[in-house]
Amino acid sequence: MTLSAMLLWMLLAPLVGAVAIAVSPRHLAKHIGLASSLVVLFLSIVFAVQFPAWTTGAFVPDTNVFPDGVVSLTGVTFTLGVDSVSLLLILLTTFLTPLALWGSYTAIEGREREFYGWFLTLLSAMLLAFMARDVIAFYVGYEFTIVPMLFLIAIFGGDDRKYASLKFFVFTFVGSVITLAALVYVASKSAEATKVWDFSLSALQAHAKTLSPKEQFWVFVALMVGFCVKVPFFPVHTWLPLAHTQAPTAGSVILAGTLLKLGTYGVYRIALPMAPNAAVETVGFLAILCVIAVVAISLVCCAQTDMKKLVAYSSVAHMGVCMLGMLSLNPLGMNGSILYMINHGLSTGALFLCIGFMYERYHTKDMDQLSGLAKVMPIWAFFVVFFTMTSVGLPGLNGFVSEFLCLMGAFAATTHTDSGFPGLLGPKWMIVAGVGSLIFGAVYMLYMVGRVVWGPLKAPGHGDDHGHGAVAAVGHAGGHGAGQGAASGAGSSSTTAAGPKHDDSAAGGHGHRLPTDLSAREIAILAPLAVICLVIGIHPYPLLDVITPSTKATLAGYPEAVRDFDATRESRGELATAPALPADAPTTPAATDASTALGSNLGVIAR
Amino acid sequence: MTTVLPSLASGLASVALAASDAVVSPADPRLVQVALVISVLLFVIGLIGFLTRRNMIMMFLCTELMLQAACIAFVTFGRMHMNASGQVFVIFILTVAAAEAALALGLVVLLYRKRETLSSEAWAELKE
Amino acid sequence: MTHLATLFPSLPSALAGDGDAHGTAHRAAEGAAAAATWIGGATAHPEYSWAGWILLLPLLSAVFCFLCGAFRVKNKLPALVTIAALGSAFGLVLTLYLKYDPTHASGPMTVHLFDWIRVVWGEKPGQSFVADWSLYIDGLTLFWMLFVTGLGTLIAIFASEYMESDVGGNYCRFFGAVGIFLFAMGSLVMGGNLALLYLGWEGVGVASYLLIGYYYGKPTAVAAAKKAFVMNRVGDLGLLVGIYLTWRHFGSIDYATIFKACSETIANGSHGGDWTKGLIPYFLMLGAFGKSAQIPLFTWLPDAMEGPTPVSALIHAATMVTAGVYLIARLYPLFLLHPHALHTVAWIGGLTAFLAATIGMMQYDMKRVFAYSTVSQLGYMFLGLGVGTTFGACYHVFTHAFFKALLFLASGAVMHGFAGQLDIRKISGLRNVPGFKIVAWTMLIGCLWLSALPFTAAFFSKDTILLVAMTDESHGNRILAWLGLLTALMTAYYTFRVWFRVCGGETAYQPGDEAHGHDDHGHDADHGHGHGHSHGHAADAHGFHPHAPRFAINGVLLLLAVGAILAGLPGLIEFLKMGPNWAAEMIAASSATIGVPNLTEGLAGGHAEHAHHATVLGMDGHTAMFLLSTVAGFGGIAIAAYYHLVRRRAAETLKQALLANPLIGWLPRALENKWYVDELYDALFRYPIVVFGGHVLAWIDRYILDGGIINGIARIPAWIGRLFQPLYNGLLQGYAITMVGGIGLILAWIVYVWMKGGI
Amino acid sequence: MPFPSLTPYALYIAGAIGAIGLYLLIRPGPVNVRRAGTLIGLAGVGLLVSEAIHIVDASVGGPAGGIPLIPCILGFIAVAGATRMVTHPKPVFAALYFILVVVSSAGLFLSMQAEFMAFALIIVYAGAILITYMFVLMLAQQSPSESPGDIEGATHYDRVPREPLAAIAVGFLLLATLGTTIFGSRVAPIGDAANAAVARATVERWRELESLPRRLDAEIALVRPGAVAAPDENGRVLAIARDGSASVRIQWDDNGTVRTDAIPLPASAAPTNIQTVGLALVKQFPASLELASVILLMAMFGAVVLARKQIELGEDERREAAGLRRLSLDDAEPIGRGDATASKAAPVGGRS
Repeated sequence: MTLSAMLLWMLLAPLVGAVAIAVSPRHLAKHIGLASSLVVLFLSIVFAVQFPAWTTGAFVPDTNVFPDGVVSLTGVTFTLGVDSVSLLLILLTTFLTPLALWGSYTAIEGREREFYGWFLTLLSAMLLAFMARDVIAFYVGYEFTIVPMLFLIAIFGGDDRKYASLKFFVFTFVGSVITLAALVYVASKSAEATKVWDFSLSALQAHAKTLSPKEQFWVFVALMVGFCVKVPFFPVHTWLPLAHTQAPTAGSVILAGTLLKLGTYGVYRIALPMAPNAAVETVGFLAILCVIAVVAISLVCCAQTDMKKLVAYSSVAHMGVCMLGMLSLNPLGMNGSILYMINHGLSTGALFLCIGFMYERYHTKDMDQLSGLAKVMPIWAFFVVFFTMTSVGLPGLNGFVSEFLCLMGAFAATTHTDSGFPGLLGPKWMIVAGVGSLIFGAVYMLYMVGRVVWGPLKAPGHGDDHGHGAVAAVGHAGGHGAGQGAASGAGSSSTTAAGPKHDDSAAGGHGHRLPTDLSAREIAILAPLAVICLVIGIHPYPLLDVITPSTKATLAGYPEAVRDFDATRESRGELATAPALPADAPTTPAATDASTALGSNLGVIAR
Repeated sequence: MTTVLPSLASGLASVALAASDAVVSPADPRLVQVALVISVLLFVIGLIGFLTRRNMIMMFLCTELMLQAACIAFVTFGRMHMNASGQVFVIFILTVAAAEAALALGLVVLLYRKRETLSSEAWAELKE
Repeated sequence: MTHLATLFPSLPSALAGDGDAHGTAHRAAEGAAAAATWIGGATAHPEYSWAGWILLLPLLSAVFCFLCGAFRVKNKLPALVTIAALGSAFGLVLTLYLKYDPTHASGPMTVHLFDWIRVVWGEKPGQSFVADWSLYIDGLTLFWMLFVTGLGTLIAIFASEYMESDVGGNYCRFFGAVGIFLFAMGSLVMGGNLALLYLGWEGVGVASYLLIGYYYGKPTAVAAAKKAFVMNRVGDLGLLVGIYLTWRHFGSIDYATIFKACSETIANGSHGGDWTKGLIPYFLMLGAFGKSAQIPLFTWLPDAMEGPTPVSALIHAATMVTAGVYLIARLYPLFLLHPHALHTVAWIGGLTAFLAATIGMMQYDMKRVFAYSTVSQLGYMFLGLGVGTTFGACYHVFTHAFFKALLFLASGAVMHGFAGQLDIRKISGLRNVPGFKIVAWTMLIGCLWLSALPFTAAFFSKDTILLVAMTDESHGNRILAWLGLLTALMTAYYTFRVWFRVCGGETAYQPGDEAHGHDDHGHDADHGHGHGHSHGHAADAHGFHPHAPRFAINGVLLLLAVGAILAGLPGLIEFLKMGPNWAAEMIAASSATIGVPNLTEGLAGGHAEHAHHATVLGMDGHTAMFLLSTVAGFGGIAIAAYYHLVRRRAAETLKQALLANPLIGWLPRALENKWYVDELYDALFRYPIVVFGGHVLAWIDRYILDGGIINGIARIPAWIGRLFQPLYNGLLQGYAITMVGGIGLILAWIVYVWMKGGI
Repeated sequence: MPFPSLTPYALYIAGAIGAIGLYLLIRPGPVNVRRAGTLIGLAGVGLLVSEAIHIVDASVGGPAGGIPLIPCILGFIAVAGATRMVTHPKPVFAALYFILVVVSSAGLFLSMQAEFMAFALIIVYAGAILITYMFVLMLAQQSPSESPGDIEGATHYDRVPREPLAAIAVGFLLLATLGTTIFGSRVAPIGDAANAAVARATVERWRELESLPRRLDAEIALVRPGAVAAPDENGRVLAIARDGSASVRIQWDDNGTVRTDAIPLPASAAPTNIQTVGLALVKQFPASLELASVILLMAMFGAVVLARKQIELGEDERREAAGLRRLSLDDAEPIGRGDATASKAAPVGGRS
């Protein structure tokens, strides 16, 4: 199988699976879903093994998978190609999806065919977005992720699911339509110049450089609007907590794990290389938003009582750090940012899985109703604390490496260093304020852990155990009759208070009975995530090694753009302490185009 | 080229002569513009009448007025471009107006039978 | 280099770059050469890669312990494995020490294990960021690792018995966390770059978090754990920024590169870079203050006593909290980058020592007293670092580790025996309780050592610090020295207050109300190893039998007592002029001496060469300090003996009298309430920012940002629709009006554009 | 040329004044108010006319006062009739005013040389459609009082207009827009366009003569008796000169000698208006013509269906339509029997 065919099959396999689910009996749906996602995982691993361009930064295979003329839209081709960063994100997607599906085995009861079918469709759409080298193909994948997610939230969500799904849809849709407008604009300008419609990303990026500064600025802004909604960026983040809170567990996992990464990936792959000159003008302003996001949202997290909402808000703050790294526009921050995407997907996805497993047992995510679960669910507690630590950025685990690099990059982007990538992000105090979020990050995550994992035992169906013996076991409080919720708690006889009770006497009820602590299936879902987190944390070099060529390519236009920018500002006397420009810098300041004024002003404000 | 403007009387008289008067005279721009203004005024008045009258028959009558205005505009433009299409359209408008009158008035009668009133406010079922 | 001269007036002009122009140049070169001899000689030693096992063994044991927890191992296997792993690690460190030549020639060794973080994007110096798993081994490393792994092993042995009531699930958790701690501490001390140090720094923080919150059933424990982690994070933030600035100015975060650059800087007498370079020490300092519980970040440490006592001994007394001292000692050259950095350290240290001692005098909880004494002793160490005697500071760390671990473990033994009783008012005459003799007498050794009586270990270490401070006339260091002496008096007082109360006097005791801090509820009945003691609510004085410690606890206490005594040996040897101080040799062979004149010259003379020539109160410095310390120590003990042994009532009377006095009544109250620092922080930071700010921001986010702006924008179409709602009354004409109006507007717009020439 | 700089907004002001007048007229009120409205409306129309004359003259470039008087008078009658029509409370009178509008429109058509349309309008509208309206009014209108001119005699829904303000605002907006397009034309002045159109139309009209072979032959015979209008190798080709006159190539057969010659045709040879319209109808719009007839046919069917009297069905008929048997006296029996009847339809076992 050629690489190209492999990519195509990775797209088709989930769709085939979805069709199979649609025509097969209901009880088979989950198995078919898991099997097809595993097939995709297998394909992606084989692809990764055969992938020849790990260290070159090239796109492979970068060919139109259909012969010319099969896709007859003008200028649109179905070109698939991945470089190392795309491939890493594809691997993340294909890795998380089976876990999320397997994790839904007991959580989804009723309408399984729809759930697993839509989920596979979602997988295919995400993969398409990561693989596409044609902006229209990218946009189709990018946009089509909304539809399955909408159904997943609207059908399988919580109490407020309708509102949440509507909000999710409107936000992301409006944002990406603006993005599409920018892409089509660039394509049309390119077609004007070359008389040929060409939507391939490389052609558009090449052409975007010839646009006027004003056009570049607005193209960049429009691109960023769509991607930032997806990231989500500070003022437009409010759909995320709602969507996360209402989405089913697997939906949250994929939403946090991969869907948000579509936004950062878009910034990385499309927006930044498209308009370097506009980017350097605006990053100062965007960085302020990042810092506000990080600090303010971290504080907002401290005031949450819903576990999922807290983790969702923490996602906003974390993605703020990720974007800060990316906007630092130097290899340090950019590498960290890419790694952050992967790490955030792993750790936050895992946290959502943990919360979901707990929710299946207690049917609440309210931290006021839960406390001290470590006593009855020690293994669960271990995983929660572990993934909390990855999320907090404990060195030695994966979160640290990326966060560290992002912050280092952001710092480095505050001053003109001899690193070759002069800084743009604005004053240092601002970034330090952003780093202050490390503290708040610890505060809110530990607040959650302290409330839920530690403390005296309290959970629905338990009652407070003050003055009583420990209540040892929790049945599945799913309303399946009397036996299910039975807490067989003669605690005084229990040593560990945590024996998994396969309470066979609790007959009746047809649902899944869950042990008190995590079942083998659930451990098997979380353990690979934990192992990968640990491995990335201790030995991230292979990843950084393959990310670097790609970031180099993305940043290729930047040193020059920054030099232009500095020259412009210097000529206007805005640069108080003129940096020593490299010798090869243009001696004549770049022509000051009046249309850059807005962007420059943003930049000046940022300073 | 000057135009011999027919007076109202001689205009009527000249109808018989029109066939023999084969000299094609271009439209006087003043005439065109005056006719257009009249057409617009009639249309707007008809529109206002349609919007303000509550009697369904009156509403249809006002529609006819608007059609009338359109007819004038068509003929005027046809005259301006020396084109027969304008008048052909008026023929079609007459057709449609006749059909409309037949059908719509039938409907009005039907509606009147249901509510025993011609007021359009008796029919507010479009409201959500 | 001007500031170096102001920093150390007694600094030989060899290092004061711009002294008189003549004669200094070659001396500067000499000094630089002396420094560079071994600094430049940092050599790669791949053959020592087995040293990586020192880090790996505890980590493996931790993983093993957690697996034991997962498989519900119900015996002491985790403890045995941990002890074995830590013991092996100690053995490896010892081997390394024996192979390491502490003389200058050998120099530091670097061992590259494998790549960690590595981003390279250019050839020039600033264009890479490399942090690998590499080790940096010099005297300081070995000095630290010796007592870290050694004490770790001993305390693991102690804990294997102490924690036996938890055999089952939590036992595994405890030893797993201890394994993590030792791994992290190893990375912190042995790591070859700042990132690895940061890894260890946060790693010990997490281990500390897990262990303080070990009894997670107690809300106070959970809160204390969180507090510790968050306050440490504040320090970590400083450390992180410091690391960045270091990378920024030196192009690397490898110790070897940094020190090379530093010694060149010192030799050249100039350092380039902008003002941010001067900030490096301050940011690093913040990290050190957080981890070592100095002002302003000291309040977490007393709360951390919620953890099991072995943890208090290991982490919160002997090893982890000294990481700050290690940081400053290790990065000493960086602290010379700003003229006032070290003075700040000195003042913070001196004030912390004093402040903590004052609080310690008024506490009734035995462990809290020792916790404040830890803070106080750490203050001494920072004072030592600040006045330029890294040797004194490090040596004090070393000696302190032993006697403070001893004290904590002794009080742990008391807790263990008396059902969690820690209140010094409720236990008395321990020395006469059967089975507690060893505890009482080893505790006395600890108390004596803590009071720094002559010829104890702390005497040598602490007096080194005070002597240097006393003989240094700059920047009020002498004031700090006198403050230190006063602190020493108070230290002796509160130390012996505890001992006289607990071990002296009539035998009387009440049991505590806890199963020594165990999960408050639920587990009472199944300790299952037949100690016969009855924890829990039912337990009361009536029929209560303290259960005496057994072999592991007693053995470890004895070993620690011996260790504490032996820790004074190097000082004694030096004091008796029998040879060089072993500790000083170790410290001298490390980066802690770069830029420090006191140790680079005349190593045989030990510390503080110039102190030999200085005089205190008209006497020779050593003699004077000897006398002063003796007076302070014995004075404190005498006061304690009067109030807490001979006439216990008098203490209460005095307290009441003080409280009744309107003029100074506030003082004891403030002391008892720890100067209200916690309350101050709560009022300044926690409530306004985290609690209040969080809720306000959440409110803004929910109701203004989302509800107002975002949903408001989303509602605009609906509002517009509602504006025209009267037109949609179901009447045909209503719709017609809007239709025609719309057409009219569109037409008007088109015509407008057309008229403007747009089309 | 958009507007004369003197009165850029005079058109709109005139429209606004007219709108105010119409508003006063349209809302129910005392007679005085309506008179005032009439006056204001007249003032508006006057201003409009004067401005229009001014503007038209300016755009044509001709002398002032060259206004076509008769179309203006006809237009005024039409507008006044329309105004009265929409404001008159009695539909019958309104319909009569509409006839006035139709007649004056027909006059306008005549003045634009659209004779056929003028008469067709009167015949179809005034003759047919309006009569239909009258019939319907007689069928449906309740007329409480028949005293002429008494608006109080009209029904409520005829007296009180609905939302006159909004309607007039919308109407004014439309008027202003359309007026702007008419008078504010930036394209070539209508005069020039008309001249060009006339030139084109003349050519077209002469060409149409070719599609009327018999008439052409008659004209040729008239001009040159004895000539045979037979097509030559190039066909019979009309040649049209610049001055609008036309000539045709014919074969000249004199004494057996055949020669061709181009002879000029008289101006009257061109097709008349009626011919042109008819020709266009069958040549250009044959399909539309067919559709129009279909529409008329369908309208006829529709009218028949709609106007058919809906007979109230009795219960028996309804049951019959639903396929049920007629009710008989047996059904009016006690409940027990009723149950038995019902149980026939019910599934077996319903009673056991």
